Parts: sequence; C-alpha cells; structure tokens
Amino acid sequence: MSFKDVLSPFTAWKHLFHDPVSIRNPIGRAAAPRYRGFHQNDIEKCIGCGTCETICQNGAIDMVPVEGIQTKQGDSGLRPRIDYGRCCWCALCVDVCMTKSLNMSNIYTWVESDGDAFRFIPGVDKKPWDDAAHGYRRPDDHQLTGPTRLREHMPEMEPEERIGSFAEIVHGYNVEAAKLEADRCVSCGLCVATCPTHMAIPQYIKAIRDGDYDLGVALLYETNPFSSICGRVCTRKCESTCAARHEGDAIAIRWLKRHIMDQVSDEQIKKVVGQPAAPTGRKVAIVGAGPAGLTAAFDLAKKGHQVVVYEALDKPGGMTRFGIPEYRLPYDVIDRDVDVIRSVGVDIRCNVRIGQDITLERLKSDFDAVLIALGLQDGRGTRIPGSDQPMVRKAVDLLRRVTAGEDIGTPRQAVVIGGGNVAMDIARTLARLQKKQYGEVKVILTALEDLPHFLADADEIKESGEEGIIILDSRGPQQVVIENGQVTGLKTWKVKAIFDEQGRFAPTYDETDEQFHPGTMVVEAIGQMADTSLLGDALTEQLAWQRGRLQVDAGGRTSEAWLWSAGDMVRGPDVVSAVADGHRVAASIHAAITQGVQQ
Amino acid sequence: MLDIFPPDRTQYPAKKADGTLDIDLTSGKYLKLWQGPNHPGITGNMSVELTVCGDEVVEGKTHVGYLHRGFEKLMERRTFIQVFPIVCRVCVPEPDFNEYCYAACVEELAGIEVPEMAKWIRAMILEMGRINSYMMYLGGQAGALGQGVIGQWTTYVRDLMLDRFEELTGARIYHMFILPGGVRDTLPDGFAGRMEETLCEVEKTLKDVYDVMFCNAVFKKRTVGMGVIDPSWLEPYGVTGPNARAAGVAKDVRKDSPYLIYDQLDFEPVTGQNSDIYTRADVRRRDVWVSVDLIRQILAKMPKSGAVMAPLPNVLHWQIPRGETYVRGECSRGEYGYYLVTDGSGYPRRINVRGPSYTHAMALLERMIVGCNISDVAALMVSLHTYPPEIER
Amino acid sequence: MRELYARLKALYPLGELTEQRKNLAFVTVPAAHLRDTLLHLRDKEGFTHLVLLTAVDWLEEGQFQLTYLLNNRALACDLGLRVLIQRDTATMESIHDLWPTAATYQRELREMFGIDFPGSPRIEEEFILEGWNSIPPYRRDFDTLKYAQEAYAERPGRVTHDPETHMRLQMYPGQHPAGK
Amino acid sequence: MTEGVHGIERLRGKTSLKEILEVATHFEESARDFYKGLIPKVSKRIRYLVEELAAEEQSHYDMFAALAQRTDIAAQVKAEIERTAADSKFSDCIHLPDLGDNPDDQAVLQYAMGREHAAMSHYGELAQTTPAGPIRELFVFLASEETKHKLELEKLYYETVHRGGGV
Amino acid sequence: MTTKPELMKRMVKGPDGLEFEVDPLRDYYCEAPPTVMPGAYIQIVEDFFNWARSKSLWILGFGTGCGAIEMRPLMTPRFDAYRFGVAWRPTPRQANLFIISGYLSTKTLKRAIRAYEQMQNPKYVIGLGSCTINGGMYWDSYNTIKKLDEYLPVDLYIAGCMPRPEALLAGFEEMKKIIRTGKAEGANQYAENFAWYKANQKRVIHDWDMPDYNW
Repeated sequence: MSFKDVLSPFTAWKHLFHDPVSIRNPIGRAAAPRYRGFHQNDIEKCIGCGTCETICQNGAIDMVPVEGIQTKQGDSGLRPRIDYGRCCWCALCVDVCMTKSLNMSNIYTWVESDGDAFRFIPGVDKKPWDDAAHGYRRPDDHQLTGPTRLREHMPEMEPEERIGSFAEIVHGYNVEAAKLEADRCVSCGLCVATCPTHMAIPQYIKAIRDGDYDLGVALLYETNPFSSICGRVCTRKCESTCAARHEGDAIAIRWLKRHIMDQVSDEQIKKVVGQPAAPTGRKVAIVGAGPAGLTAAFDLAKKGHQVVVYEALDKPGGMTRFGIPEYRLPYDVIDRDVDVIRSVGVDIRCNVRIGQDITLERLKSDFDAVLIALGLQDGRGTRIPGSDQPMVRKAVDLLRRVTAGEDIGTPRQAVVIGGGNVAMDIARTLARLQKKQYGEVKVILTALEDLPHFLADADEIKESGEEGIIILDSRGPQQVVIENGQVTGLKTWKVKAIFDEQGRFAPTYDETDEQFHPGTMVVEAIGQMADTSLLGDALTEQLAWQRGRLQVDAGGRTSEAWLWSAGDMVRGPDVVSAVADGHRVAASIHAAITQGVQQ
Repeated sequence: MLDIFPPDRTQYPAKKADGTLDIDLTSGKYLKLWQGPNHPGITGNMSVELTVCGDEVVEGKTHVGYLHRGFEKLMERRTFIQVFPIVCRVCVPEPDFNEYCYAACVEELAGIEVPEMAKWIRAMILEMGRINSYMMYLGGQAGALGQGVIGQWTTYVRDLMLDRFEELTGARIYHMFILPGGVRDTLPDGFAGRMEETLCEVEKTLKDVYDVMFCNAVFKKRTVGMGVIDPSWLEPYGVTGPNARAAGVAKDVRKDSPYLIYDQLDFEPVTGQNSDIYTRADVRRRDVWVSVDLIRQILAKMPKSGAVMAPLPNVLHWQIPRGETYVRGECSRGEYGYYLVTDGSGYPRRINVRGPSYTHAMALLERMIVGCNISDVAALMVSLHTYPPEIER
Repeated sequence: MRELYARLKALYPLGELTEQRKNLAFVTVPAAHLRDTLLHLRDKEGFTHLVLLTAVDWLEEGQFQLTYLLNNRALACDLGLRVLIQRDTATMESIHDLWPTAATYQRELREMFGIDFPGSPRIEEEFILEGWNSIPPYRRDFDTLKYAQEAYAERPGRVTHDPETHMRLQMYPGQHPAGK
Repeated sequence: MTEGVHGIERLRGKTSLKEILEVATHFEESARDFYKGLIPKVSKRIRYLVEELAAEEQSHYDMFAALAQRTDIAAQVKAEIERTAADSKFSDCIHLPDLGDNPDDQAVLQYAMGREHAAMSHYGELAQTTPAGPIRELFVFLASEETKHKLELEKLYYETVHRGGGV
Repeated sequence: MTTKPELMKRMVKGPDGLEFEVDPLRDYYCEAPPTVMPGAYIQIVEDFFNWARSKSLWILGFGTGCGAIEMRPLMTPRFDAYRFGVAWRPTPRQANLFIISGYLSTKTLKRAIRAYEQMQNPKYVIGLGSCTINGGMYWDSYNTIKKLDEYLPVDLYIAGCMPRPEALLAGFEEMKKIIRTGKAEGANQYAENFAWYKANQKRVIHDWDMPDYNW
C-alpha cells in the first residue's frame, strides 16, 4: 500500500470536465440497419406455405386465413400470424421464407397493457413499422433450405445419341441424386391441392429422404396406380405451384415419383399394393383401358368388385401407349403399371370393340354398372384449303400406327402444325424415323402461339430444338400447297397477336408476312376429340350433354343411372386428371352398387 | 489480512460422523442467513445459504435453480437448427460461446467445413463478448465493495461494444449470429473503423479503472490476500480460466488447444501468482487488454472477402449421423464446452452444457466461503465471476 | 491416443475406442472398473481435469450412459469414459472423493435423471428443482410439452391451419379425398 | 353460301336508316331460322353449339328490331360505332364447308364464322362506298356488330379445335 | 405441505441463556390478506397523488431473468433512466415497481410473489418480453410459467426478447401515463382477486411452505 493508492482514485474527478455521454433522447433511437425488430410481410408476395411456422422453434407462428386473400393454386390463402408472446427474434422464419416476403424491420418498441394484444398478422394488421426501410433481410448467400436452389441434374441421353433411336431419353435419378433433390423440398404441401388426384407429395418425398421406398410406393398407390407412367409423362401441375420455384427451380416432383417406382421391384410393389377385399358379387364393366378406366378398375377391384375392362385396341394403356412415343414412355413401363392393376383381379379384355363385338345394351344388362372412359382418340383437322389431301395427316393417327409398328411412309420433309405436346411428340417421332431412314432430320413445326404461350412443356420444346426440329412460332396455317396432286408444303401467315387482354384467343394476322414451308407431308397436331359413336343414336339422344361433353355429376354419373363416364372425354386430355377422375368415378360407382340404388 | 484477524476456530461446529457439520440451530450459536436471490450482493439470480457464527461464515451452501428452464430437455425436442436460437439464452452476459460451441459440435458431427472468413468473424465476436463480460465483472467486483463509479464506466463501454454487436449481428444481447455452418452475414461497411474507436474507448476506460479501482487503497485492503484459491484445489475443483490463471497456471484453451484461428494470433495467456481476489480481478483486467489486441489483430489479418456460410443441407429435415463429441472454448470465466450426442435422427439425443460457473459457484465457492466474513461474501462470490444460468441452464 | 488405449486395455476390460478427433476419444468402461480406470488416468496418465460428468438416456436400450470426460492439459487431449448402467436400477458408485466437484454433477444427475450415487454429499437435497412432482425431467420418457401444457396456463386463442388441408377444404369443398 | 348473306346486296338501294335496319333485321331472322332448322340435324352432342348460334342471331334480331323502333337511331348508332371491334381474320384461312346432313361442331363453327365474316365485309364495303352521313354510320355499326360476333366465334373455335380439350 | 427444518417451530436458547420459542411461519409472515386501497375522496387529490406517483418509479432490483441485463445500461450514464424519475432500490420495501424481467421459473416465481407482497402500495408490475406474455421460447419448458398475469397483476407488457433499454424507457413513459390516468390498479386487482391468484400460484408452486400472505 502506498501514498499513490490513496491519491489515485481521485483521478476520477477528471470526468467532471468531460462531456456527458448520455443519449439526449433515447426513446425510439434508431436501431442498426440490420437490427432484427418487428416483422413485416409482403402479403402479395407471400404464398402461405407455412415454412415459417414449421421452422419456428417457439411455436410463435400460426397460419390463419385472411380476409381478401383467396386460396388459389400455389397460394394457400393463409398468412402467418405472429405471437410476440413467443417470438425470440431469431429470424429463422425470415431465413427460410420461400418468397422473401417475410422480413424484419429495425423497429423495436411496442408496449401494451393488454397481454393479448401482442398477436398480429404482419402486412395485414397495420403497424407503425410496416414501411420501415431498414431491418433484417436475408443476405443473398444465407441459405438454409438446402445448399442449392437449382434442380438436381437429371441424367439423360445427348441429342445426337437419342435422335437415332426410340430408347428412353431420361435415365432417372439414382438414390443419391434423388435424396439431394428430395432434400430441397420444404414439405409445405401447396402442391397437393394442385395435383388433380391430390397425391401425398410431401410424404412420398420424405419417404425418399428416409430411404423408405416401400412406404413411398404405398403412398403413391393410395392415389395413383399409374405412378410409373405419371413419373415420366405427367403434366406436373404440382411443380408449377411448388414453393421452391419462387427462388429457383421447382422440386422435380415427377422425377422423384418415378424414382420411387424405379427403386422397387415388381413383386415388392404388388406386395405393398396388397390383395383386394373379399368379393362383393357386384360386377362392373369398363369400356376403355386408359388411365381413367384402369384407375377406376383398380379401385373397384380392390374393393372386391368383379371388374371387366374392354379395350378396342390390342394392348391396354390407352393414349399413354398409343399417343405417347416410346422415347418418352417405354412400353414396358406401361405394362408394369397395368400388371399391378391386373394383380388385384382386374380382367382386361383387349381387341373387343363395344358396339361391334358386344353391344352396350348387353353390358347394361350383364353388369351392375358400366363406365365408359373412351378418351380423345380422334385428331382435329385445320380444314384449311388443301387439308383434305391424303398426305395431310392427323398426329394421333400417326402415333397410333407407329406404336402398332406400322410403316407410315416417313416423308423426307415434314411440316407439323401445332404447339402442344402431341405436336412435339409427332415431330420428334418423325425426326427419329427420318434419321433412321434417311440419315437427316427435316421437320418444321409451326404453331399459332408464340413460344411463351406454347402448350407444350418447356423441356419438350428445348429437346425438340436439340434434335434438329425447326420450331416456328406465331405462324397461322393458311393453305396446304399442292402441286401436281402432291403436297409440297404449307403456307402460313405471321400471327401478330394471339390473345386479348383477358388472355383469350383473338388472333390478328400480318398477311404481308407469308411463308412457305416445304414438306411432302403435313401433320395436323391441334386438338383432339372423342368418338362417341358407340353410344348409338338412341342413347345419344337420351343422354344429357353439356357443351359437347356427356353431362355427368360430381361422381361421373351420366343422366342414365347405370352409366358413368370418366377421363379425357369429360375432363380434357391429361393423364393425371384422368386418374383423378377414375378415383372419383370408382367411388361413385362403389357407393351406388353397394347401396343397391342401381336401377 | 487473515494474519491480522485470525478466525476464531473455537466457535466452529464439530463434524458429524458422515463429515457434515453438526449445526444445531436451537443452540443459539448459529444463524442461518440467506443471501439472495433478491439481494444486491449476489451475482445474478442465485442464492447462498450461509450459516454464520457471529459475523463469520461457518458453512455456505449455494442454491441455484432460479433460472432453470430445462434447456437440455428443450434442445432434445428441437431440430438442429431450432436449437441454434435457444443456446445463446443459456448465458446472458456472454452468449456467443454457446452459439460457437454448439455450432462447432454440430459441424464436427455433420462433417461441415466452416469457411475461413466465418472463423475469423467468429473469433472476433467471441473476443468482443469477452470484453463485455469482463466489463460486467469489473463493475460488479467494484460494486461489491461499494465502488459504484466503476460500474458506471464499464457499463458505458460495454454498451458501446453492444452497438458494434448490433450493427454486426442485428441484435444487442442475444446475437444469434454464429450458426452451424458459419455466421449469418459479413461485416458491415466501415465496421473496422468504428470498432477501432470503440477499442480506444475501452482502453481509456481500462486506464481509468486501473487508477481508480486497482490503485485504490480501500480496494487493495479488502481484496489482497482475501479469498485465496490454493493451487492444489485447481484440479479437484475443476477450476479453469482466470480463476486458475490467477493461481499461476497458464490454463487457457485458446493456447492449450487452439480453436478457430487462435493459432494464427499472437498472444500470451495472462497469469497472476497470489490467487486472491485482487489477483483475479487484475488478471481479468489485463485479459481485456489481450482481447483488445486480439480484435485488432483479427481485423488486420482476416481475409477481405469470402463466403461466411458453408452450404448446409435443408435445415427443415437435417439429420446427423450417430456420434458424440465435446467442443470447448475459453470464455471469460474459463472452459466453456458443449457435449453433443446424436443418434442419427433430426434431433440431438443429448446436449450437455459445461459452464465454468458450474464448478466455481458450487463446490469451490462452498469451500472458499467458510471462514469468510459476511461483508466479504459478495466480493468473494463476484471474484469467482460466476453466471448462474450456466449452472442450472 | 492409440498407445494410451493399448496401455489401458492391458489393465482393464475396455470396449472399442471411438476416435472422434485426433485429441478426443471415447471408450466404454464396465461400471465395476470405472474407479480404477479413473484413478489410473488421473494419477498415472495425467488426466487430472474432470471436464464433465453427465448422462445420456438410451431409453430404447434400457440403459443410461454416464460420460466421464477427462482432460490431459499437457497433451491437450480428452478421453471420455462411457459407463453403461441399467436404466431401471440406475445406481452408480460416487467419485466425489476423487474430484470434490463431481458431487455437484452427481446431485444434478440424481435430480434430473434419477441416477443414484450412494454416499455422495447432499445427494438427497433438491438441487435445481423445487417441489418436483413428476418423473425426473431429463429422462427421455418425460414429455416436457405435455407437462407444461397441463401445469401452466397459456394465453388462449391460438389456432393454426395446415396449408395443405386448408387448400383442399377451400378449393374442393365437400369433395372426399380421391382414392382414400 | 346461302341467300341470307348475298341478300345484303339488296341494301345498296336503301336510303333510309329505318329501311336499312329492317332489311338487316330480316337477315338476322333468316340466319336464326337457318340455325333453328339445323338443330335437329346435328348430333345431340353438339346441339348446344347450334342452339347458341341461333340464340345469338336472335339477340341481334332483337337489338336491330328495337333500334328500328327508336326515333333517335342516328345518335344511337353514332354512340355504338365509337367502340368498333377489330377484325382478326382467323376465319379467312378456313374455307367454308358444305353443311351436309349431320355436320360436326367444327363444320358448324366454320360455317358460322364464314357467315359472320361475309356479313362483316359486306357491311364494311357498303360503308366505304356510302358517302359520310347517318347511313354510312349505320353500315359501320352493322359491320362492327358482325365483327364482334365473329370474334366470339373465333375464340370458341380456338378453344374447341386447337386447345386440345375437344369434344 | 412439507416444512423445511429452519421453518419449524422450535425452542431456541439465546446467548444470554434464556430460552424462547420461535415459530418462523407465524413470526416472520403476516397472515392478513391485502386489502383494496381506495382512492382519495376528492378526485383532484387523487389526481395529484397519481401525478406524484408517476414521477417516482422505484424499481425493485431483482433480476428474475435475462431481461435484467438490459437494466444495467439504464442505471448507467448512457441511457440514464434516473433523469426520467426512475430509480432502482435494493429491497422490496422501498420499491413500487416490480419488473419481471423475462421468464419465471417456478422457483423464482415463489420468490417473486414474496417480493411483490413485501412491496408497499401503490405498486406496479411490468412484464418484460415474450416469456411473460405467453411463455416465449420456453413455451414447452416444464419449469417456467407461461402467462404472468395468472399469478401477479401486470400493468404493462413490453415486447421483445429481450426488450432494448430504449423500449424499456418507452415502457416507463407508458407506465407513467397509466399511473397518471389512475388506471394502474394492479395492486387492488390483486387484493380483490386474492383467492384466485393464490389458487393459481399454488397450482404451480408445489412446496408451498409459507402462509398465504406475507409482507
């Protein structure tokens, strides 16, 4: 101890001469720009996926319906409500927000006598911090929902390789790639409502993550006995509503479904699917072995009913077999799905044409219920001048004949009219045939729509281009040019605009921009329609119709109590919608025939 | 001091056969005195049950549990990312070590390599937190002996450091910035300059603290020779950190088994010899200087750019293979560690938080408090620099 | 670490060594040999610092794993001794005489896991909890959320909606789920 | 081509607004009757289409008839033509089929489009050859009415034939 | 009800050799329940009282949870709450504002109740942060209460985890407003619904080894 120790503390007095450090008005002092304060939500951007709710370890977030926000495809209509009696301002909800709609302002003062008041829906309940410019925003490279926003690469054949054959282009994911892709899914379930048959998408993706493929198959078969097929050619509306697409690629839901089916052996699938219920003694006839008919058959057979499916062509599968080329959907895949359906006791009788071999009347009397699921097997024609020439063909006819192994007289040069998937299918089929026969591809595809409005998948368009098909968009077919009785090509006009403000078709042409596309065959691949002639005139007259389609109730029952109708012929062309319809109709038939209300 | 006023051992209670003291409250010789939890002379929300004879403590029992939230249980029912926001709550004054140790455990078991930049930022945050913690301590230590002004100064500079924390991490106290995989964000523009200003303030305050607190006859009188931790107690009582370093043992995890980027920094652990309250305070004061220097080194040596987050799997369903590990760091109180056991699921099987206060405030304090004067209990307790929440979690 | 393991293995019936990192390993020790192993490590091998003592509940296997983590400062390495004990009896020898600080850990384990350490000081006393009336809370079969909801009042009025279900109810009212 | 369309030539001589409207009304009437006659001939499946066409002509008929009754025709017509519909000429590329027995929906639509197109161009032509004045405005109005109708038909045609989801 | 040894009735021999009986539960605690404190008869006097009360918020320096750490800056020069008429007191007997600074474990709840009851009227309670409002991040903890106003009358809540000193100051200003307008009736509410509060408290505090009321 020294004298210094006594004096030294008095140095504190020097602070008498310093400026005070107090903040003059601390209340409401601006926080740092990054400060994590109260939440903001852009409710227009928000899709109500609930990922914020899932991540919140405090259970602070509820998803609640909000007035003025409609549930629609890709938007649940729910918005997060935050309980500041739970929140810890960790901002994990901001970090995982799929649309970057949820943010935090740097405002932090909220006092209230009422403890119940601390619950609010950011963006809906007006708060003073709604417009705060600063606050926590997720840094761009700060990413918690998977290392990448991009879809796992799908291995497939190179264009040079695939153009020469009809082998399947897409190889499918291996287990590792599938796990990585499945890992990107946030399990929000927005896709489920969009899927026509409401497949348990998040659940089966989870099964992939867990490596539990038997569970995956069981989940798939709950809603879709055409999973191998849909895993390849589904129109995958689900992917268009995937939450992941807001900041990257949608999850490859279709490929993951295919992956599950690829991983499990046929025997195992049959084991998982299980055996039908005890026989009920009821009989159902189904006309048409396409997705709708066979799905209904599968459901009804599983419930123990005796089901006979009549198919006019020589193999089951309908448009999936005869409309979709082999390189997209190999025939053995169809056989595989059909085989499982057969395994639950469905009796499929091919080469039986109703109306010719057996009458519909006969089915009516022999069975408790009859379902017609005919599909849309006839192609529409443009009926432009010259379109009645024999070398002007319909795409669906050509595809059917190619499947049947017939020679279609492959032209050296072909022009395809249409911008949908069928047009792509026939163009690419012709390209392959040309490559095989002549060594070079000369196919021109013209479509009314401009590229962004093509009905075909983006993948299809891209791959067609890679395979050497020339795609000309916004071309209105005007005339098939005929010289010396032979088709020499197609004349088109430029389409200036095709849709009006409401997005409805209203084309305008530029006649000065006329083009001639040479080709010895013109293929029309526009719309399709059903051939309902098997109903006969009397029954056609008897049935109620609705804008050209059979009028059916929610369960697919027509105005005739014994007759149901399903699939493309009532819903429009789409495999998975047909499957969904098959389920609905099967449920309706089951209810009708087990309650004995059959007339 | 002990030499001048030797304790009167004759008044001490006898030991019973099982080793406990035979304290008969009906004898009138002893008084039970509770210090805490609501008491100005207590560190945080804990309490010491004192049995006094006269004004001399013959037995002391630490009581904790006032801040128990069952963290280790709560962590078991949260996913790996969901644990991240709650770990910092284990220790209020220096939360970053929880974040670091937890993140390091997870990264080790999940096999994640943290980007270089993130390591430097982490180290800087840990040193900033250490300064804050010591500032709290210096204020508390002086306050326990009635010197309110020190706390006024140190809390002020701590607050300046909190401003730095705020602009860097987006929060003042619970930063939630170090998460498995890296850190949330890079340094804001002009951060180094503002940090330097703050460090200058810290240095200025440290000089004042030295003059007013450490060169203070009263402080010296009351702390020199008081509350000695015998070097032989270090191992049995698991004493770490400044408490051990004040006893002459250069125990410092940063040096013993360097983590993050401490092997690239130039520093020496601060040690003292006398192991009394004064030495412990002095070791901590000098440790602040080390931290100030370390932050300057870090800002000078750290990469100018680079990723701050390693790619993580989707945290919503992040599973970690079965395993167990222990990660430690040197916090302001000593060895801070997380013991993580995983079972292959998406949730931790078990997390155990090993805070230095656990040993310091329990067994060690109970031993040291015996023979102490009631008026010195607060100073002694503070000198061990214990934070109750990390004891009971 | 390997040499140390070899030396120990020669003396005690140890389980396999799990090398977590170059300076951290775990090894299983039979309960009966724990004390000797600890003494050997402390006095002969320089593992003088008891870092922590804690337990892991392997409910499915009916076992508690006690982890004694020791540190050798000179070598900067850690060795974790795992002791597996029966969950239903849950008793273990106390080591408070080797490290006085172990008494605190043992008190906590007794309270939080229900593992008894006969002879450990104040083992019977409440440590962290006060008036606890359920099974020890750190046991896996204790459901903290359920307990909390039963014991404590919450602010009412919280209700949430699952986006998937909500969408289906909104977009397909009255429709029974396909195929189910 | 039926007489209904070419009969518009008869308008060339008409000079009073009322007269012209009466003739136009008569044309709509004949078209309506034509579609009504077609109804039993087509399959019940597509009968809705012909029924709609008949109803559409009926509504035109009603409108023109109502117009003819008014005294302020000129002003009324002027107000209408300010919203002239644009011609989009989709029907130009389709040659009119011969509507035999049991025509299909595509044929009916094509016929209807062709009819509306012919009417539209005739009215347009008349408007161009008529000097400016109320009569010209009436022709412009009639042309624009037919154009609007044609436009609706074209949308329907696209959705039925091109947009896959056919009948 | 289990009674700890030091709370049991016993005979004690003083240093002077005299023996006397000690019954801690009776001697240390008051059994009379709190009563409602009526306002002044004349409104203007009551207004004056309220004005005066609002000018001196004396806070009990009992840091029950995390939030206490943000009170240190308030007591020190940077934020300096003293200039707003806010001061900290070490003992309940001198304080009129109790800040529950975050989560309350049941063990602390017991002490907090006792501290609250020892405070003199008029007295106010501020709940700090999420934990006091609806459990906060410890919503599923077995050891913390979730809703403070079940156990103590709360006059004001401040949102945050934890609230910043600036938010606390804003809370004090709001508290003053509430007091000035005569709406800070927490203590009277506690007295009026004493049985309800006690029942709630006893439901979660399992070793209730004290009489119902003490001050």
